[in-house]
Amino acid sequence: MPLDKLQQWLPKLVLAPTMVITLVCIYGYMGWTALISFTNSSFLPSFKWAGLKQYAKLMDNDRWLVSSTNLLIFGVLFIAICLVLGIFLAILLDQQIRTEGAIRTIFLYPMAISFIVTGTAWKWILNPGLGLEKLMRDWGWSSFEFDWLVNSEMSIYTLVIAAVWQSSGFVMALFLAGLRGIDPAIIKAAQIDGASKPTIYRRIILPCLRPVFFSSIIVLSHTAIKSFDLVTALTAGGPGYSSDLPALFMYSHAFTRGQMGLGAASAMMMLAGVLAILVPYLYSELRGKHHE
Amino acid sequence: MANLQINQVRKTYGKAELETLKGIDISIDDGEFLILVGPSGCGKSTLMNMIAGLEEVSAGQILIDNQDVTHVAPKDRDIAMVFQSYALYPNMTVRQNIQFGLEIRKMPQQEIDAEVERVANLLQIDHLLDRKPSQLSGGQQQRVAMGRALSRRPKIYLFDEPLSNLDAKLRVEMRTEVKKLHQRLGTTIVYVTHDQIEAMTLADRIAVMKDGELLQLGTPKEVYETPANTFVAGFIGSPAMNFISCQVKKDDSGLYTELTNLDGKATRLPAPAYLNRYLGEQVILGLRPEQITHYIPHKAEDQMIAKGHYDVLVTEPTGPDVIVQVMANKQEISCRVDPEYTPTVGESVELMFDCNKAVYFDPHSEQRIQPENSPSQASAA
Amino acid sequence: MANLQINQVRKTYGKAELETLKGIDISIDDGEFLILVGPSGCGKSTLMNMIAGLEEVSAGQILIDNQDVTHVAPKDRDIAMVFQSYALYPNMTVRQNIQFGLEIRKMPQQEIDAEVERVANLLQIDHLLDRKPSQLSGGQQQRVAMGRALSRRPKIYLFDEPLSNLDAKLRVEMRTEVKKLHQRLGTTIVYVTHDQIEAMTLADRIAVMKDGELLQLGTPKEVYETPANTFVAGFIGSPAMNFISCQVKKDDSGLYTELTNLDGKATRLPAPAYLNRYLGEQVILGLRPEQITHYIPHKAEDQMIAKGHYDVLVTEPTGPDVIVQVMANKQEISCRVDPEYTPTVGESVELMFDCNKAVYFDPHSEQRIQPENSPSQASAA
Amino acid sequence: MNNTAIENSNISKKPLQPGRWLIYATLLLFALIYLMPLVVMLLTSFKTSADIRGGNLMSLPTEWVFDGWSKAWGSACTGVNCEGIKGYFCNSIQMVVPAVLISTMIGAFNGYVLAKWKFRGSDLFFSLMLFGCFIPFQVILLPMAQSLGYLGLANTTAGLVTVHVIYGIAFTTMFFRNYYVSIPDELVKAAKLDGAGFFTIFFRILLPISKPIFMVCVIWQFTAIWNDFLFGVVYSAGDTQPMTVALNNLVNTSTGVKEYNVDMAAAIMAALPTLVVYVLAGKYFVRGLTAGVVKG
Amino acid sequence: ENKGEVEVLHWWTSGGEAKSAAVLKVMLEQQGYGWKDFAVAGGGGESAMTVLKTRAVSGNPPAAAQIKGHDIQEWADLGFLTTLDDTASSENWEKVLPKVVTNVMKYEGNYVAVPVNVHRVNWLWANPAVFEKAGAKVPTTWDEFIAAAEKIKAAGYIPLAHGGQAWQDATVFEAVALETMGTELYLKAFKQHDPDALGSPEMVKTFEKFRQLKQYIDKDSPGRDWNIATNMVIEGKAAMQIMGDWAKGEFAAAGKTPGVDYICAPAPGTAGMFTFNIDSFAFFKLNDANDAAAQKTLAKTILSPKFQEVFNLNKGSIPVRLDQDMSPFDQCALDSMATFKSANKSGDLVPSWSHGLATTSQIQGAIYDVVTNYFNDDKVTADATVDKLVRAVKAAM
Ligand SMILES: Nc1ncnc2c1ncn2[C@@H]1O[C@H](COP(=O)(O)OP(=O)(O)OP(=O)(O)O)[C@@H](O)[C@H]1O
Ligand SMILES: Nc1ncnc2c1ncn2[C@@H]1O[C@H](COP(=O)(O)OP(=O)(O)OP(=O)(O)O)[C@@H](O)[C@H]1O
Ligand SMILES: [Mg+2]
Ligand SMILES: [Mg+2]
Repeated sequence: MPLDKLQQWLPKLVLAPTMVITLVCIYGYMGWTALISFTNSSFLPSFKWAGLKQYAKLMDNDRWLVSSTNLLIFGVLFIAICLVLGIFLAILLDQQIRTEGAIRTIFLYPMAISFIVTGTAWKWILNPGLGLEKLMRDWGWSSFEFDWLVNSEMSIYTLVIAAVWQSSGFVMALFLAGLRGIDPAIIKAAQIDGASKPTIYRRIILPCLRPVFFSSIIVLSHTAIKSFDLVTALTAGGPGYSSDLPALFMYSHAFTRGQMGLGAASAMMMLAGVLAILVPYLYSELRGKHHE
Repeated sequence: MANLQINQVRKTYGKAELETLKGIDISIDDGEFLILVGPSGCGKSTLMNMIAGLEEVSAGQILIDNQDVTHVAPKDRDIAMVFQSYALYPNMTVRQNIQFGLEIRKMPQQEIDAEVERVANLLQIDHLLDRKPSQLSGGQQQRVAMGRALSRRPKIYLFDEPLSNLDAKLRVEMRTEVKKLHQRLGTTIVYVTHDQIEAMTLADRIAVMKDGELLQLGTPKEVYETPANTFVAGFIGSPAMNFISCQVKKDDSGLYTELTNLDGKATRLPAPAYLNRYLGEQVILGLRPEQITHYIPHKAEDQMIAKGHYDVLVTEPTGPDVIVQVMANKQEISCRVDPEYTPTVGESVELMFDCNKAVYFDPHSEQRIQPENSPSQASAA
Repeated sequence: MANLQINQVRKTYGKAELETLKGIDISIDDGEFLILVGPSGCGKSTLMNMIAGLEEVSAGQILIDNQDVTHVAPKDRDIAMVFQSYALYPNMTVRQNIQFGLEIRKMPQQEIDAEVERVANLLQIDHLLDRKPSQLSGGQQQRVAMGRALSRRPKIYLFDEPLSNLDAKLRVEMRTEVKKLHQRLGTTIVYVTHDQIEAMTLADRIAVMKDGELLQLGTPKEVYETPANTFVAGFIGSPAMNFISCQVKKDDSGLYTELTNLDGKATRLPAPAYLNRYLGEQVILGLRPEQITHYIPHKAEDQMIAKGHYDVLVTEPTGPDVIVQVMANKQEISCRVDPEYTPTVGESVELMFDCNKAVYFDPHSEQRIQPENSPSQASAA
Repeated sequence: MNNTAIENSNISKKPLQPGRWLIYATLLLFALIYLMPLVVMLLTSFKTSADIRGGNLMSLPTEWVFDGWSKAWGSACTGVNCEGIKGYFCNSIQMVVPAVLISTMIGAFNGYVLAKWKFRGSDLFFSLMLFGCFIPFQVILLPMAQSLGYLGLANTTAGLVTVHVIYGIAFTTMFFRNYYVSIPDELVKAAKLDGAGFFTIFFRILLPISKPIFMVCVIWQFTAIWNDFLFGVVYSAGDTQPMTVALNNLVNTSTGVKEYNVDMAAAIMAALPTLVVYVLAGKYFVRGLTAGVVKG
Repeated sequence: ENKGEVEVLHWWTSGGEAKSAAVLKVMLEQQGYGWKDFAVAGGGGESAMTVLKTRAVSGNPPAAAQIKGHDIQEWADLGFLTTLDDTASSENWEKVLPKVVTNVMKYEGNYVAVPVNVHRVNWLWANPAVFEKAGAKVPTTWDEFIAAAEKIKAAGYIPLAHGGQAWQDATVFEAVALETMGTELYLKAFKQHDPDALGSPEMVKTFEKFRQLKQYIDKDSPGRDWNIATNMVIEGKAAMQIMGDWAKGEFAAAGKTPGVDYICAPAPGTAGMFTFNIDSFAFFKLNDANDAAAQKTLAKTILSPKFQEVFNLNKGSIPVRLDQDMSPFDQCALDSMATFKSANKSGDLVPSWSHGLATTSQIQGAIYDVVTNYFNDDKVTADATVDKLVRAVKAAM
């Protein structure tokens, strides 16, 4: 019966638009970018074939090297710290805190404010002459040193700080949710088995939160790779380009410096990186789930 | 090895309006096997959790080895428990699940391994040791939950419906294992079950609960043969006891009650002397199906036994026996007959009523009518 | 009202490596009540889902009323099903849950209301109609799930362990309701259960499955009295059938097997003639506990009955009966005796072996040894 | 909200243990750290320009003035017209509301299909989609602009909404899919037997129980879209620019004079809607996450 | 009304700039044309350029866009721009505008853009009070600058206020370069990109001097916005800042008067030289005739003396028209204008590469990277950097 056929096709039909969109607007455009990266498009896209020239340029452009190593440092630290902090706060908040609602909101609000401006605030706070350092010294701790923002060695870490500030709240929420989702009976059982609270968290609860780790890591790495507002607002890549990140590199070359080909090439490299690191993880996780 | 006292324990859950447990009083001797039965939602699991220290006690106290542990942390009570909802650690393999408690208690590894092996064999899950709980069927999970408890040697075992998800065969085997375990270790055990046979065969004493109250606490025999009231009588035993309301009459050969079949012919059921005070009044006669059987010659002369013909409404062969439904005093009554005598529906069969174990209830209080100056059975207030 | 044919149906789940169903062949007559039993994980629910059209059929076909529905959408098969995991719509009240199916099928509202009332009364949930599933106990939820199915008049009912979560009492009541329902509507029913009694009392025919294969399909009597093999024999009936391996011997009065108790005294168990071909060989004798009883005078003269003294190892009073474990041929054997004869452990009791219904199995194939030229019982390949 | 056993175990019951105090102290400390930037912004917004030039940003204003706020709201320049940012609120609303709703709805449908109507390759597609989240948006600016041009949606609110929807569904789909996966299949099966079709099942059975995850999606999308600058500036028309663009114009002057008090006031105002959403819906947020995202 | 409308993309979004733009809008509307404002601030027009590109690609560019220096050529080269020759001739721009300026505005001899103003980049802003306290005098040459800086430093003030952002580094570097290399070499290096010039010893010298400055800058400078730096001068924390004449806006906003509270002098050793930075509007091809008309009117209006006056008064820059009446302008502006004219004759009028007047954005960016990296990394030597510069510029060409 035709109506049946329809029922059979409905799911695919419903998913079809998204599929098309995904294919065109994500993979299509990726392809487009890939194409551009093989041309010597400068000011605007053009299709004069240039082979691997752009990639070659990219490879001996030491700003690119700096920014890609930065992304590595930034990404790893950012994700790690966010997870640790998020879990830590979540666990604390899970102890039947009276003012939970308020505190939770405080940890979450950074997500709500765009970096266009919090960037400025952070710039001040981290700036030795204006922010923390000055404050501490005004309060009499004269030996207090905190000049990462203006120190080419350390500037990248200030990005980590600000980024963690913005995202850890969300991770906290995720894990809080995870903790709430765990079957109380399991914990009871562990108590009966004589496990102490820390042991229960270490041996039972956290391992149970694997899916949460998965979601968090997806969201976080997604944030890390796309960090753009953050950099522009906080350090604009400086001092020098010591805190440059690929997203910024790509943007400024593709748009403000009229080196679209180079920009595209850098974008492709970024994607390649993501592919190399994330896909195996994605795969293993999604596979893993099917068994359960 | 420990005794356990539960004194006037009450529980009201945080948001709930009415009490879940309304003052439970049970004292369990060292090495005793107590079984909790009662309809779903009557508070069995709650009570178990409180014994284990997993739920706050709203009122009353709990003593283990005569020490008040009402406010002692679970891990310091040295209790092992099997949860109704298995509560296996999803992140650990079966093996890790079982040995977790032992590791915590710093047992040397080789002993742990030995122990795990032992328990795994006992429960027939040795081939599953390296699976995750999510890869197990309900029955298998339940056995792992058992294993987790059995691998320890606590003062008290708490089992909350530990066999409910096993198929009949496995169930019987596990039941025997538990029984052996108890005989070997002699550990005090509190055990919740919905299963009649389990209750009857395992328990030293059975506690029948209803709506958070303890209705009767006694040996299986007591509970089965001298139930405190109609609820207990009806709840224990399957098919359930027949309740026949009838009048107590008297003639020269003594007290009796009457069953009348559809064509009005009455069967005279001899009644015990202590029903005297109910002479002429209505009582509820409680007869279990197996006390109403096909004609068995060699019993015939017993003078507490009556005979009568009744028309068969329904027959239910259960395998070993056939449950026959007949009509008496306008009520359906089920009787248990031997398959080889299986009657056909509509046919009139001669039934034998064994009144030796008949019990009588007061129609108003629904309490069992007790022989005067007979030591009243241990039954809750 | 419909008949159902399942032809060589196979199932392999997407990622699973081995087959879950290995070619099932069942044909169910119009109005028949078929019960599926089998150990957990043997594929019962899977089969049910495939009948309902909820799982792809990997191979084979399913016919309803002789029409191939293998690829027909569930809703067009006109089937109602009760799920093992209730699957109540959490966002709807009990009432809405029950009437959902009817609304979808555009039944006029007042009919719907009437129907809901009827079902609610039937299942004793009329006081819960306006609650959400989350506010119900397991047992209540299960009854609602039943209600959802019963509110419709489908061609076929599928029940997947519909009573497993009820306490014994309620369970018996529900069982009778289901039976009545079936007698009244005469709808074809396929029913999964773990419960012996349910299986025996409800079924027109029982299908015993194991590891995705159909071991035997037959009436409860057949399955109980002439099981196809040791697995079926052991799986059906509780306590399980006793399997005693012994040798077939012969003397002038015919074939016999022997049971020897601990002090070496042998009991001679008369064996049927068709065992001739096993003369001198080992067979597995299958005797059900209720076929080994206390001494019953009026049966004594039956020449298929043997007597012997055995020492009691364990006694398990189950209420109506006492299960006694004795040692014979170095095996534990359970017997069922009347409580009033309850022996004490260690005592030697005289037991009566009723060999009328004894069955014998080939020790190698584990198949039951069938009387020559006796019409072989409908048992799966 | 189901509270873990740890909580109602005796251990943590007594509120006045030193341990408890430690917990509260730590939480408080972190709360303060997290609040710092907001405090700085607030303080600054109440200072006079002179006060700010004075320099110590952590210090309290010498005199509390609201010029910053009034100006940011009413009279600050964001281009040739100096009417503050108030006008841009409704621009943003007009864009956010449809974008959020549409992307959430689509996400719900996709999640429903991916979780309950799996077909060959649906899982693969899901993974592909997830990976899609990782392309840096700067990459797609131009091709997307071109496509919008073809569609005649270039620099219209509709176009902007479209873009936000397109790049939002990856996450909304993930949320809903994970949520629906955690709902037993029997539910759908039962509905099928009751004769319900694809949509009936969705609207009558699943949607009604999707409230928590719905919340998560809305919050997530709302935050993302409300705060988005890149798409906003590139795909909006001059007169329908969203909040963030106005804010940027206000803050990021290149060679003009900076008025930090105005900037900060504007920034806080711009963030208010999202802040409100968080304060109001924070509870549901965690609940929703519990229900959905977390059960991967 | 049926008369056309122009959509104008610009990044004048704050304070004085915005007001000036508003004036233009009003003037246009007085002539009955509509003004559709499309302001995108950020990073000296970076965001605006991004937007412009996407809009061009999507096929509806604005009527006019604030495009600077060399980008005008790029856009014209891609054929996006329309010609304004008729307006030019009717308004005879050839006469009123200096050649240097018109060159930037023309593509293959046709006007495609209109200049709005001229910024002088090589300014030195000084706070006399601080100089007094330190007993130093405002420097005119490099050596004087060093001497003064030492005094000021000794007196406990920050000699040079600076914001450590790439473009500010470049701005200062540019000033030093002009001083060290002189006009000719400057043009060779930064306009023709002659490798010899780029690699010349003077360039090395420039870098060395450039680094010398660092000791007169406080360590907190990196990332600082230029106007914070300016405020340091205003507040008397710092003595000097090298920055374009838009800095005047900050002083004005703080209510300071030129000559009294602050001094505007040419950057050390660049007296008489003039690095110009011209804001300009490029005009895109439109198909609607009415709008095209509006476009022309806009072009005309921008160069009208009235607008030139209002706008530049606000902006701190000077008018492009040589025939402009300068009476309303302040001293700094007058000086600026004077130098502009004289330099125009003497040929010391050089485009500011750091603001994109001299070269393509690629090369500009490349040089930015080299300069800012050198300035923030004390380990690299001047020579090494010069080599790097040569290579970088070559790679970017
Ligand atoms: N955490 C809780 N909060 C509120 N009420 C609860 C809670 N847990 C159980 N209850 C209520 O307490 C009563 C007893 O629950 P309990 O689980 O002890 O019953 P039970 O005897 O174990 O039933 P079953 O045999 O089905 O397990 C029930 O009515 C239940 O609704
Ligand atoms: N969706 C699935 N994917 C893979 N394997 C499955 C799936 N569902 C069931 N199985 C496997 O198929 C087998 C049969 O499952 P099924 O649920 O039919 O057993 P069952 O007989 O219903 O068991 P029970 O009596 O416990 O309900 C089991 O081994 C199970 O692991
Ligand atoms: Mg319970
Ligand atoms: Mg099943």
